[in-house]
Amino acid sequence: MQIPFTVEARPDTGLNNAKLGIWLFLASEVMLFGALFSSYILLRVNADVWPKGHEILSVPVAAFNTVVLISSSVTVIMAWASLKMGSLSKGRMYLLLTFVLGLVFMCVKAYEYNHKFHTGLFPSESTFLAIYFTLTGLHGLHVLGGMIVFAYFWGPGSKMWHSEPEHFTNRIEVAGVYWHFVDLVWIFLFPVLYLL
Amino acid sequence: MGESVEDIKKHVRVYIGVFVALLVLTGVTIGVSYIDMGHGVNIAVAIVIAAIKASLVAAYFMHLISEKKLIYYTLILAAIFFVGLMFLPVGHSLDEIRI
Amino acid sequence: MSAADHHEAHHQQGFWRTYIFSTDHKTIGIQYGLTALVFLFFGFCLMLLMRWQLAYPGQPIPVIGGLFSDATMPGGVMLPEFYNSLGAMHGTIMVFLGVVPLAVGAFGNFVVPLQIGAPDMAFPKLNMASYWCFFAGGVVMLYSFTAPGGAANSGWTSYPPLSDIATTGQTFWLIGMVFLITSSLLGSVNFIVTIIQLRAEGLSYMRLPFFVWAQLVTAFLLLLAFPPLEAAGVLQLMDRLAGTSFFLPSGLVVTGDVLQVSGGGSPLLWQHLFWFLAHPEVYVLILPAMGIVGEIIANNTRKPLFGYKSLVYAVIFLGFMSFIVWAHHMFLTGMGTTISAFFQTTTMIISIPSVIILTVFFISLWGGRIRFNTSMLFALGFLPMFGIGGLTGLPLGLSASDIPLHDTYYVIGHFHYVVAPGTILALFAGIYYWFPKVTGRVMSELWGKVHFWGSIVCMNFIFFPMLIQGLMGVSRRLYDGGASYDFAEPVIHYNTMMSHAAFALAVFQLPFIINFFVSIKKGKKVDDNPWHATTLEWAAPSPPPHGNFDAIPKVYRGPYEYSVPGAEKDYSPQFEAEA
Amino acid sequence: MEHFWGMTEIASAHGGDIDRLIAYIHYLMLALFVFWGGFFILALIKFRGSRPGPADYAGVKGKFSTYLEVVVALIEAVLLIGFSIPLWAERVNEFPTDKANEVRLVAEQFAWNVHYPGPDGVFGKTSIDLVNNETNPIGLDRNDPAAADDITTINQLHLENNKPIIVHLSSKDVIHSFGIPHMRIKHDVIPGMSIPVWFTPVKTGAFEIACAQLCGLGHYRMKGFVTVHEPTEYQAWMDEQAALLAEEGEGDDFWD
Ligand code: HEA
Ligand code: HEA
Ligand code: CUA
Ligand SMILES: [Cu+2]
Repeated sequence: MQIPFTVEARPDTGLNNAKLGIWLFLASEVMLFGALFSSYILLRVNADVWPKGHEILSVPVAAFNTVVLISSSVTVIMAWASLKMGSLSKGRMYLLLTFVLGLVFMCVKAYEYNHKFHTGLFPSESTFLAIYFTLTGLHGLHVLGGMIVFAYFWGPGSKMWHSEPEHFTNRIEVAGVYWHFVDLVWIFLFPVLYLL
Repeated sequence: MGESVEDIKKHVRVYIGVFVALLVLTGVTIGVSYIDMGHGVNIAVAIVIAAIKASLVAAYFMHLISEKKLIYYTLILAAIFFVGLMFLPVGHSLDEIRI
Repeated sequence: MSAADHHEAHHQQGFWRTYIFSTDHKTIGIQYGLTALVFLFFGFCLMLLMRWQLAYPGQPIPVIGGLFSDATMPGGVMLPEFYNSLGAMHGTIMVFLGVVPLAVGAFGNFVVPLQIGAPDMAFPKLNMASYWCFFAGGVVMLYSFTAPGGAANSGWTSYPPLSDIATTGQTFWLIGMVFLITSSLLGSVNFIVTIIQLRAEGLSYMRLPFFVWAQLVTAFLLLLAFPPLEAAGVLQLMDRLAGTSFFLPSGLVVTGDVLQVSGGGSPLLWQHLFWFLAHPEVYVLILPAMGIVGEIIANNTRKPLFGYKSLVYAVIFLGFMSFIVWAHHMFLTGMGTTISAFFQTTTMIISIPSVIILTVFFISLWGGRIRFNTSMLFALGFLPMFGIGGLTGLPLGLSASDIPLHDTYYVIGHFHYVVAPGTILALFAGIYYWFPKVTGRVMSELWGKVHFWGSIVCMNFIFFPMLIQGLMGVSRRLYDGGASYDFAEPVIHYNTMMSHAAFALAVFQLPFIINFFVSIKKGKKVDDNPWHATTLEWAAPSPPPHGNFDAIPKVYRGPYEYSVPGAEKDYSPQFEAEA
Repeated sequence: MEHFWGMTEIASAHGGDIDRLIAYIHYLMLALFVFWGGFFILALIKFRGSRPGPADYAGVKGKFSTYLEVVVALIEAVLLIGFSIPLWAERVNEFPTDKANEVRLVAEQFAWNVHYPGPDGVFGKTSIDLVNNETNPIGLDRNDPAAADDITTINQLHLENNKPIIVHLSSKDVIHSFGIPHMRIKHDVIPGMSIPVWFTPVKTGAFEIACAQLCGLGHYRMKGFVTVHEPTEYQAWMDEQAALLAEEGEGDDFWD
């Protein structure tokens, strides 16, 4: 038994299953982060005092992390493009690079958290810190998820290339779409938490 | 998408361009945040820049610009409910019973 | 797809892969179904305990009471804390572990791919993951009964600050919910993709059986409404575990001590996020039920549904509107005129598509040749019961009339009419209707009818008095059922009668349970299309094999072509070419 | 001022309006139920399977059901715009500030603390640091001059007949809901907020406050008592309380 349209696109929708699936998933992610952003707004509007992010957090570190994440978005799309052009080795190299950039991001994040904890800034300290840790923590989990996916496609998952190159390329594209979304969330988190 | 290698190479150049744009915009956000233009304006500027960056990512990296209608419909639906989500809690806290 | 052919090699799969970690939508559907029925039964038992306490406040429960620990029922007498746990868990289990998994997980999984002529769901592994997430969530919820202080006891709505300061059970509740939400998200992505992508040739959107439409809209509701609750759940977990105060305002004094938190949070934030999910959620409970009823009515009146198109548009509109009515649960939380006017208006608007749907069903009866078999009886029973439930939603939906009715038994009566004699009856109808597809055998008609009449009569004796008590102003979630209030005097005696009806209801479930299990082995064998139905699932063998159809069917016409003038049979299946 | 079937007697000025709205909706519900119920039963009998002849493929013709739906929508619109929205606006916008008595109600697990401003009409300051469950449940600061004459009771709300009352609702711990069925009044009491609610009692006698929101294990017994007095009696009660206060209090140090 074969499930139709796993690789090729269904003519009337122009999409394959995974493509539609990932976008639906992202629609639900929009609602998840949307709810958190709206909580942020509600809490902030009702708060008597609200610190400016850079009074508590380090903007340079976060700016560095922004660059890391944006770069990783480029590497993942390069991985897809390389596969499209038929080169598995280059594709895997870019996947590895993406993974490493994700790791760098997480390490920097860990450093930031650690620093906060050492200076006694815990989530329970204030609403600002509470929402900061919740949002970045949840975002971090998404990064972690992405890293696991890339590690898999770099390693055992890449065997698929030899039997079904097109399917494998699609998978990288889909994983990439997810990764860009994670990047996109960060693009909002950065100003909202660190700058405003 | 039956694109040729040439097409892909063209894409790659676009990606690099977007990358550079994103880096520049990141710099701009940070720079602008140190200029005090009034609280509201600062927020608005930062959100607008973030929205531009997000659109770039979505349009080019996520291939949204060449995506099928169905995906647009899904996203429009999510966007509508997202807007609802954004404004109504605030609406509520502004429309409290007062004497 | 030659490249993928080697995946196809039908290796013999072991017991574990076939029955436990199966990726076949039918097996997963059955797993969902059985698990959900067990939870439904469990939720039912919790309710029976509560009903005893309501009928005989403070009196020990005979026999069973002695089985409980002193932390819950010392000497067989229920403690108020335990009553609250039972209420919260009854609500949670019925909604999230009973009805949704049965309506969406079981019926959706089993029937939808068959009705659209697909070999399986679009993402079989995801489907399996979704079931196991659900299972894990269920286990966490059950395990929470053993937590110190018992299971969650802040209502199924878990309003903070009460839930923030509640016992450990609440943490389990939240973790369980995160699992259940994840399960629903995975499931809904899968359903939408399956319905959009895997429809058989010729099966255009306007030829989809109504049930599939209902499931599609339901899946969208789950997809977009659940994440806000997930967010809220995470925030509440943070409050409970990391000491934040998202939902705790400054300056709380709990039992005489100032609560040491940073404060600055908002209890209403939770309510907004919760109801943003939970209102669409109630339509998640009802839409699949309506889908089932639509199928069965068309089949047993032997004529097309009247106004199929208006039905479809009504369901889509209902789904859309259900996202912008949530604050009608919050009229009395300090809302000014503007916002309350908005939500009253949307609430009145959303009642219109429900009216349309019900009207369509009623009018569809006209001109039919109605077969009163068990599944049809349940489907017909659904109509007036949902009618009462829906109509009693109207006074709640206007903020002024909601003032005396809010949080009284009127609300309990309202929604039980929609979920219990409504949805539950429809789900029973579905079980009787699709049982032959799943097993190749039919259930006993006689015992089915006993089950039907017993259930519907008992349910009315339970729920109608609730409306009367509610009008009198009796609050919900009262450990003694309102016995300590003087104004409740005239209606309090109903409690005993309602509880007796609930116990009788339990007795009337026995024929069903026995019938169900006996028929699996001993039911009368029937052919592939025993009801002479038109939709695609009846083109597959019963039970359908791995891959569903012997040959992928093609679709030639709309879903309910019954009694077509000039046709030789009184049904023209979608999958049969023009004669 | 007829109360709707099945509801308690009405004891407030606006109760009649609420009941009228509830009655109208129920008539609409009843009409729909009877009409469709009749149709339903008729259809089941008329088109039972044992009757001769095939089913009718076309079914009902005509637009009757559409008209009916439009009528239902119109009636709902009338109820909404003509009744519910104005009634609600009256509740939340038209506070009779200058001619009303005022009282604070501070809910806690599981009691209603009542706080009258006393003869000066001004509520004394409260502070959570002063909260003492036995002696000063609402944390009233007796050093505040405005607080000196403030009267507090637990679970006993005394009201003056025919005089509007504004109740300021607040909570010390969790969400409660302040409901007096006879007064057709109910409102959630939300910690962190102070929400005003008003009504005019029009009937003397004893009524009950029922907590309507799950607030913990004692939710079921979180009952308060309302006594509506004629003005003279009310004044007498107030004086009595003031006397009690003077007797017990002996100045500020009592609260230290
Ligand atoms: C499946 C579940 C379901 C459904 C379908 C509905 C449907 C509706 N609900 Fe209900 N509701 C709940 C489940 C549901 N509800 C639950 C669980 C709660 C409580 C949650 C909690 O607090 O714990 C609740 C609470 C609730 C409230 C909050 C009450 C309060 O707390 O004060 C409100 C207020 O507006 C409301 C309104 C409505 C309305 C207007 C509809 C409308 O969609 C109904 C429209 C239907 C009709 C108008 C019927 C049409 C009838 C006919 C055409 C004639 C019929 C004739 C015959 C049958 C003969 N509901
Ligand atoms: C889908 C939702 C659902 C369903 C179906 C039910 C079904 C029932 N409920 Fe419940 N209920 C809620 C959702 C539901 N409830 C919610 C959300 C609350 C509010 C909780 C809160 O306050 O927080 C509530 C509260 C609630 C209360 C009020 C408690 C209080 O306020 O103090 C009462 C009181 O009588 C009650 C009774 C009943 C009864 C008698 C049924 C009956 O109709 C039960 C009928 C069920 C069946 C007939 C199922 C039988 C199934 C089987 C026997 C399975 C067979 C098994 C196999 C074949 C393996 N419910
Ligand atoms: Cu206070 Cu319930
Ligand atoms: Cu609702």
